[in-house]
Amino acid sequence: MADSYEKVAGQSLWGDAWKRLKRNKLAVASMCFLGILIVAVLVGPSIIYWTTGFTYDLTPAEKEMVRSFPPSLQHPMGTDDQGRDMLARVLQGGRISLMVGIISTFVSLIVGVSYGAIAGYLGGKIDNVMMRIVDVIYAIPYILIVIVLLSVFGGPNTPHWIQWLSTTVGGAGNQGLSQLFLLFFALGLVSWLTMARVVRGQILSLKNQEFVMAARATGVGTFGIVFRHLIPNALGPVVVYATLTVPSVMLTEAFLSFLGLGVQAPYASWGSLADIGIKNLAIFPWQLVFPGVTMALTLFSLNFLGDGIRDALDPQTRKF
Amino acid sequence: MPNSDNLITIDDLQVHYRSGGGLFGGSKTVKAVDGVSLEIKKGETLGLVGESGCGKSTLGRAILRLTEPTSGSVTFDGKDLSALSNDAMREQRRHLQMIFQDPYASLNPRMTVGQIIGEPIRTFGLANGSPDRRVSELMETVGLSPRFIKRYPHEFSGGQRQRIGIARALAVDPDFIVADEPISALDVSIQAQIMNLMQKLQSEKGLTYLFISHDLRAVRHLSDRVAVMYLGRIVELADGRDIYADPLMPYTKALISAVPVPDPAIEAKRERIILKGDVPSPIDPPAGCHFHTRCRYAIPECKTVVPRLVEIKPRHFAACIRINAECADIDANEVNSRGAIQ
Amino acid sequence: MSGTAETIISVEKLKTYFDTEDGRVMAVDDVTFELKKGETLGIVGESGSGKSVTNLSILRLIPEPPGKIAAGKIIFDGDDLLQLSVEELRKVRGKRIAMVFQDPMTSLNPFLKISTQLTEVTRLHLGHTHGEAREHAIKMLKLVGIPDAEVRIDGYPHELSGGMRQRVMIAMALSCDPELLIADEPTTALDVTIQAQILELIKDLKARMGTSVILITHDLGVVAGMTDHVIVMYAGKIFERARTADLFSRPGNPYTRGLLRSVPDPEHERGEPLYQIPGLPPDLADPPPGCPFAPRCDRTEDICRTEFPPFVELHSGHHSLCHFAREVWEESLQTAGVDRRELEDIRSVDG
Amino acid sequence: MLRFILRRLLIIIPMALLVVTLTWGLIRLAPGNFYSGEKKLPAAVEAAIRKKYGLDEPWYKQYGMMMANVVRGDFGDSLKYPGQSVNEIIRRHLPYSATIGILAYFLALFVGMLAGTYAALKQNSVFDFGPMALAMLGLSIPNFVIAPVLVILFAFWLYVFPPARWGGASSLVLPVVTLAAVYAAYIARLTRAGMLEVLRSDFVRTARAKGLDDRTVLFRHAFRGGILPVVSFTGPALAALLAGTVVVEKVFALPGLGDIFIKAVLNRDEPLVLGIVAFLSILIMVFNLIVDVSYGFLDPRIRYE
Amino acid sequence: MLKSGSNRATVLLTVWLLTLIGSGCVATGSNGFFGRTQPPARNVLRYVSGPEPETLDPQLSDGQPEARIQMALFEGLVEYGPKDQQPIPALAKRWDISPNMDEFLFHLRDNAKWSDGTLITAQDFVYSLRRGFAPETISRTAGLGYFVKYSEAYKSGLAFVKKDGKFLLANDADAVDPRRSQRVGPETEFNTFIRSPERLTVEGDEAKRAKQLAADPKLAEAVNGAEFVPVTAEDIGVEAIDDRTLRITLRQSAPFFLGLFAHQFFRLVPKHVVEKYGKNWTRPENIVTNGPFKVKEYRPYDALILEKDPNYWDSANVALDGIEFFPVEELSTMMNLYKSGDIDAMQNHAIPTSWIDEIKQYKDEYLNFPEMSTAYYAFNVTKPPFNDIRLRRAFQAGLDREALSSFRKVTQPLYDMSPTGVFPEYDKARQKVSEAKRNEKNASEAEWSRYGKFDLELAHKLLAEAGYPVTKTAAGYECPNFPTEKVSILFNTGANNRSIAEFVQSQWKQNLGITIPLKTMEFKTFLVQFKSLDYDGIAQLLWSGDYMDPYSFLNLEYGKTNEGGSGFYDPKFDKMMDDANLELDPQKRYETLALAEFYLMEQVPVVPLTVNSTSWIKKPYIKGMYPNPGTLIPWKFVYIERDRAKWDREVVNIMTTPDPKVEKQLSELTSEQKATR
Repeated sequence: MADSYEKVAGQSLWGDAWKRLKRNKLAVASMCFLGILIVAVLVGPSIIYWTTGFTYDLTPAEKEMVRSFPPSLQHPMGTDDQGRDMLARVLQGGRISLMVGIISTFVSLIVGVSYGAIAGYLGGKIDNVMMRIVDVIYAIPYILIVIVLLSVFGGPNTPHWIQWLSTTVGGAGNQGLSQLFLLFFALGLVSWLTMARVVRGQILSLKNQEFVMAARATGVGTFGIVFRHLIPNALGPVVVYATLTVPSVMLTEAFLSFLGLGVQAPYASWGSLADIGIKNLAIFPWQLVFPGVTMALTLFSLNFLGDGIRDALDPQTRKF
Repeated sequence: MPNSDNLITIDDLQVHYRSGGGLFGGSKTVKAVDGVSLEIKKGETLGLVGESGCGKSTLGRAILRLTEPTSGSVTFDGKDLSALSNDAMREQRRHLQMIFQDPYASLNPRMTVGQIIGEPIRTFGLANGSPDRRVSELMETVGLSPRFIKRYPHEFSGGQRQRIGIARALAVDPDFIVADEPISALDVSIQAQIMNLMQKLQSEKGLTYLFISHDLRAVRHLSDRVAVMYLGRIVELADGRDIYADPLMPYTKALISAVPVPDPAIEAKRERIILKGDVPSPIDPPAGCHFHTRCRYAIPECKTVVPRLVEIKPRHFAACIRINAECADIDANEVNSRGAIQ
Repeated sequence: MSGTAETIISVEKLKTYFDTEDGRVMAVDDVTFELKKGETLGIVGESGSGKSVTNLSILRLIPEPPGKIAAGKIIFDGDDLLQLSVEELRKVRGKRIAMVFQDPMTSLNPFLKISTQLTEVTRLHLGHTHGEAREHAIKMLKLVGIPDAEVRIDGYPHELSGGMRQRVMIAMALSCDPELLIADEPTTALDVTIQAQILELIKDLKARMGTSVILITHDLGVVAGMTDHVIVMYAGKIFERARTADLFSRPGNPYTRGLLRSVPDPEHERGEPLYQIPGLPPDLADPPPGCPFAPRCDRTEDICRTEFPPFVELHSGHHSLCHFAREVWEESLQTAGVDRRELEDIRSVDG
Repeated sequence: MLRFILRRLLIIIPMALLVVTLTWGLIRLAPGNFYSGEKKLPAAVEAAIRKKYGLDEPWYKQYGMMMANVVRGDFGDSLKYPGQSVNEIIRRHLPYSATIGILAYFLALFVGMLAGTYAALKQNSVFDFGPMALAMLGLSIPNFVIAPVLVILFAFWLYVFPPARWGGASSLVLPVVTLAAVYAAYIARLTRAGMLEVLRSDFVRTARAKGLDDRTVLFRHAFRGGILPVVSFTGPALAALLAGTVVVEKVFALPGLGDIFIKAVLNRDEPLVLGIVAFLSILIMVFNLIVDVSYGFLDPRIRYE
Repeated sequence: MLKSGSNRATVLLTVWLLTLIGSGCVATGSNGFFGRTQPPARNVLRYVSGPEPETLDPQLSDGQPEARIQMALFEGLVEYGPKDQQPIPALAKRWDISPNMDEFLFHLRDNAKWSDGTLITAQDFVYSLRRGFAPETISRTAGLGYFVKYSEAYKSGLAFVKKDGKFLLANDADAVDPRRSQRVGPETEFNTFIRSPERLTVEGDEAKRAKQLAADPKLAEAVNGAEFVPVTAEDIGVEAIDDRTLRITLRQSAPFFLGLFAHQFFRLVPKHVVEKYGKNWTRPENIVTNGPFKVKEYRPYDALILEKDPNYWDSANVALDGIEFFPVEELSTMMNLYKSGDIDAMQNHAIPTSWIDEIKQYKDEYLNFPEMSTAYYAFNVTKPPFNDIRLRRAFQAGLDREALSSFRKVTQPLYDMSPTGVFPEYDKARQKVSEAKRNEKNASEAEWSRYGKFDLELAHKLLAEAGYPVTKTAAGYECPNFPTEKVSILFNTGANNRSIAEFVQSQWKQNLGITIPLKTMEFKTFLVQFKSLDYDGIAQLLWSGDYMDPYSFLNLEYGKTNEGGSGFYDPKFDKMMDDANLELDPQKRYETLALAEFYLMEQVPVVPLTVNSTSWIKKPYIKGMYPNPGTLIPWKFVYIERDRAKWDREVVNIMTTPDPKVEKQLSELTSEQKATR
């Protein structure tokens, strides 16, 4: 009987934000770029391999080809010192850089959101202690953490679960990859701190909102309040911050590469490519230009996308 | 004064909380509710008026234990709510509901109307059959088209949102509803709609209301009895008719006089009692009678003696040392008291 | 209070719109009114009716974009404010036309001392020296009834209560002895007892300084005691314009009548339902054809839904935007128990 | 207020000690030690080293000794650079980092606030999008890419600034600009957002209604509120800058603390690492405190809330 | 609309930046030199020495950057020759060596002074060496001097064993070795003691000794009831015969040992200052030096500024007024400083690999000469799979080292443990041994030229023998059986290691069909894994010789716990090495060593990769600076030539182009020593 009339589906705030986001040309351009990039990074290396036979780690057999050539038809981005195709390397590097960014952000999302939400919701002394812990971890140099993680877990005594993870997820029984996972893990481990702060701040302001009290008034338990009411409402800033964490983690990885602690050869990330490129800037500029520009454009897009999502989620900034 | 007619009995309820003190200050104690005793009878509407910051919302929340009272007790239907465990209290919430002031902040923006109204139904497992159907019924009850069941709060106007809030409160079939300033955020033309709705629901479902508002006219319109609150204490309590026609307390008088009347003829003639100064801060309220700083009848004792709420006239209580059952009119008392002091 | 008094400001066919995501919103549509020297004009309306935008438009304080004053004239002392250069307009703002806003907490700069905010107006417009300006400011604070003005002047706005802040706003507005004071919901954010204080203050100051006032409010009660003329706005349009007494006793528009009736009357017995205007105000980005009030009106006829209503003059100075203005007015007259002849008398007395 | 500052200062001490403890644990977890090198050490020498530095004691004794020293504020001598005390190293190299950092911060502040304010005033125009796109670029390019580009431009093409090393004022230009770029970008964005919010506020409308001209409105009324986000950014940013920025110091071969710190970590120079970490964490916390206090001065509301 | 405008702006900006970067690379220096080339206004050399020196104390430091700085500040008995790094007279104006090369008699200069004017005497040397060998002195390089008699015992806190009033001897056979009796210089009481047969030493510390004796019952029995006399500073083989004569006695003959006296460990430290200031003696305000330069200003991590020391005995011949050492680690930063003319020269290996093609063109500046330093890959012979010699051989044969060194550009392929091209006499001996072995094995010239080198067939054959057959596919080779997950190439994050590893990886992938994963470790972590043989398969090491002798390299695989990193131990090889050191005739000794090396290389504990080269540049106006095998520059020969016509040109020939100034200076220096010969 109640179905005799048609129910009008509402536009959720997310849907609304999506609508607004679609109107933001820069954000759309960024999304398009990122979309294309992701596709390129996923299928690009295979296409290159099928068409030309180049892979990211293929050093030409001929001695005289083992040097850096400028861009040409055969190698649109030139080759690196070992005569390897830069295009293939940039795409492969993209895989790793994006993976570093995304996986670390994922770690930071899981740890940061739950930590921040717990601290914020419990409040009082527990909150105080939890946040002081964050402060303390903040003060510990992350490069020390990275070194310890890479060395303690990266040696032949690598725990089984890391090896298992790298073989199942990474697709190869490869120590280079397992180190890569440690790197993701290490970066995620330090990038959750800000996320926890962001979430805690959100939860603190949300938990005094009337709708939370309303939920309590209607008998909703703590679990329901945290997961149905608080977290979904804190997700806006979390999503924004997550979008911005990806570029910042990528920059951190680039910095680690700069220190020589980044990904393992022959894998490359944009950071390690850029690092090599810089050293060769005066002589083989294409070694920096291509990975550098791709990376800059990606970060650019991610930043713009983050801005766009922020604007879209917070329509007030655009109200008159 | 236990009375079987009473649905709610509040006994010397106190809510104190520490004010954070901001960045540099030490924390201070705010006595938001400072020893309130009230009874609310089954089926009646008790109006609660007062200026902002007088503790009326805190009182409303403390009754439902949404704010934990510092001391005192609230008895609902013979059960002492303040003694219940959290789980037991949650069970009681299906009998005690609340309507909130801000129709924008009180609805979770990430949930659809159906989810918002359906949440308490699911929590208490009340639906026999589909919760959606019950939600649809509720929506119709409060005058919303059930077609909008899948819409989100931000797609509604303030009045409609307030209806959603009411529907949510009704979802558990409560006995008692605290309506915390339900109309103050609404436009004039919408206020009447909501008031009529609340009245209609009361008569249909036999609800008991605690109606909190700063709008004396609205309170008077909806309430059987009215309590006037000032800085955490009830200063006057009487039937709605009496309090408007024959206010005893100087504060109540000023309050009534301050409300502008939409009639130029009356406005032109009437003489207002303009109170001097502001409501003092609840962090450090004046000693004695809180109102003495603004009261033109204040005498030195008012600064020291805390007045008790006493029945001055039948069913008409007031808390002022300068009035009593013998002489309820403070204006008439003036000379007397002066003499008394000497 | 005389018809011969000169007009201080006249607004003619003012149109202001905002471009929003949902489309163009005509916030003020074809608004015309005038105000005579020394008089008080009340503008009443619900939120979104365009009353505030009208007044922001007078001093061209509409944020552009997204807002835009599309058409109209605002004649103030012979000049069209809409045509003045920014420099010239600045000399009018604060000096000759002053404004008091709704929320005294956000309208006063929280970062600046009260003295700074008060003295900067007089130093700018009256050329006061620092000392003069301060002295003047203290005088103004005393005038608006702030105790310990000499001490308070060096405080910050947040150290004051809401009522006191609003007094500071009023002192600031009146510092340069403006010819016109626009008070935009000056008491909405305040408690009733404080509202009474502030209204009393405005009344008192007006009497003393002879300033003309435009008082904007949503509370019919406030205008009843304060104003000479009232404009009722709805959906960006003027629905009714009349002398205050006329409007309250003999409303000529179904909307005004509805508003008046929906206010709870303390004399009423409890339990009787209030009169209620059904439905919601229209979406200004997508207004209904015909009369914007038609969907909620208790005497809607077909014409209301299709044709925009005329602005009918009911008698001198009393206009109403309604297809059935005259009928409504006659009904009101009957309810009020006033017959036609009596009305003619009123008119002749007004001259 | 004083009590507040005192309380905050007091909590800094246990927190710094906690940071030191954790860092100590991490160094101990990290493989290798300061004396290991490519060439094998004679066993006797290794034994002498272990004895000299107490490495042959049980770990809790070593920890206790370390803590006792740290509490006294004496971190001892660097292991890698014998004869140089940690305190001396920090004292000696802080000025380098601080000079560059402070200059960079002021440059960033100047450029960023100028661009941000201008963009906010001309919202949604080319003058808004232009500087903001540049700012975004600044945030998107790692500074180890900016640095060599600047070097090529100014050191080799124009031969106006030296490409590296600490020298006269001209040698500071490139590192300062490199360092400032990302901060300027950040500040520009913060300023813009803050100014936009303030410019929309009621009190700015009041100021305009008073007839004030745009400049007065901007500088007297809007500015203080608009830069609040920049102020809260200043704490961590300035602390980071004072502590030195590894990349810039490495690329420009500057004797700043940041680079020394990274080297100390790689060298497992425990006292130096602990000293710098303790110093930095205290610095960060003190700066946060200063920001909070100055926030109170900028925003009078906070003082009494 | 506006937004698309800003999009366009972004694109424009990016394009502009690209152009900037793109065109930046074309920039080259003026008139055929790299970057700005003008002699500095002051007569001061600006040199990048590498990382910040750990300390100025010559006995405590062990790195090359420190060595270079200490060569300017401190002098020892001898100094490295500018071109060949062979010892030339320094504080010792001449010396005599005992016939069996185990005793050195140095005649010191009369006019040698400390920078504070104090005269230098033979006692100073005695003090320095005793300090260096003292157990409490943490000198990492002290091990180099362990040839000095009883120095190791002293350092390790050992004790002599005195039984029945007589000291027990280490080896009874020694007592009758006739060669032991030939001393140089006068007979003294000390000399009689020090030349007497080597005494037995045991742990000095009681607890440790108990442990030692428990493990060695035979020894325990021998020392039972004996008295233990700790070895003291006075017992080591250093003796000041008089103020101007110093005698150093070794425990065995070491023909190369004279060159070691130029090592920083043997440079002189000022007793009077060290004793006064303790660990603070090297602070710029306290330090007293004896080299051609002294400290003027020291700003750690920024600059170490030296000025000419007027008290230096040969200050007349010191051409520069001062040297400024800049610590810089980033190679590109170094190159930038060089290019912009802010430095005049820099340490070796300073040119990033990828720059070399470009830098090579600057023929007046680029110095690429073989270095006493090698790169090799060690196999972990203690773990499968590389405990199988067939696999080690296969991997060696599967690596084209010619290709590697042409890829590395600055290196030469290496097939031996010790570098080629650095020790000319040894190279000859090696050649001779190789010929003999060819004859022994009846191999043709062609066959022999491939022996131990790139040989795909052999590699595949050996792999198949070891159980990992290689199959040929369309794409190349495949070796599906090989357990790649059990091995990796371990290397540290240092400069070129990564590109070498990548290259080798791709070689083995192409040639053997085996992809070995790479593994980078931060240096300290790497060391732990490497030294503890805790790595899988293969690890990379760079080795620089400490002294000009192949022994410095062969020693890597000598003994049970050696530094080679392979875990290799072969008594047969050790025996051959011992034999060589007993050989007194240099040529014969070299041949014996070469035989040992040939034997070693057949065991393939390592794959030698390349001989490194100096690969550095200096401005053409800097003269008297030569790319010797350790790039160890005796600074007093360096000068700035302001006459463009006399600038160094075509520096490939720098070693053979005589510089009259340097030649004269050298011949004056060495004349006295030569005269005594």
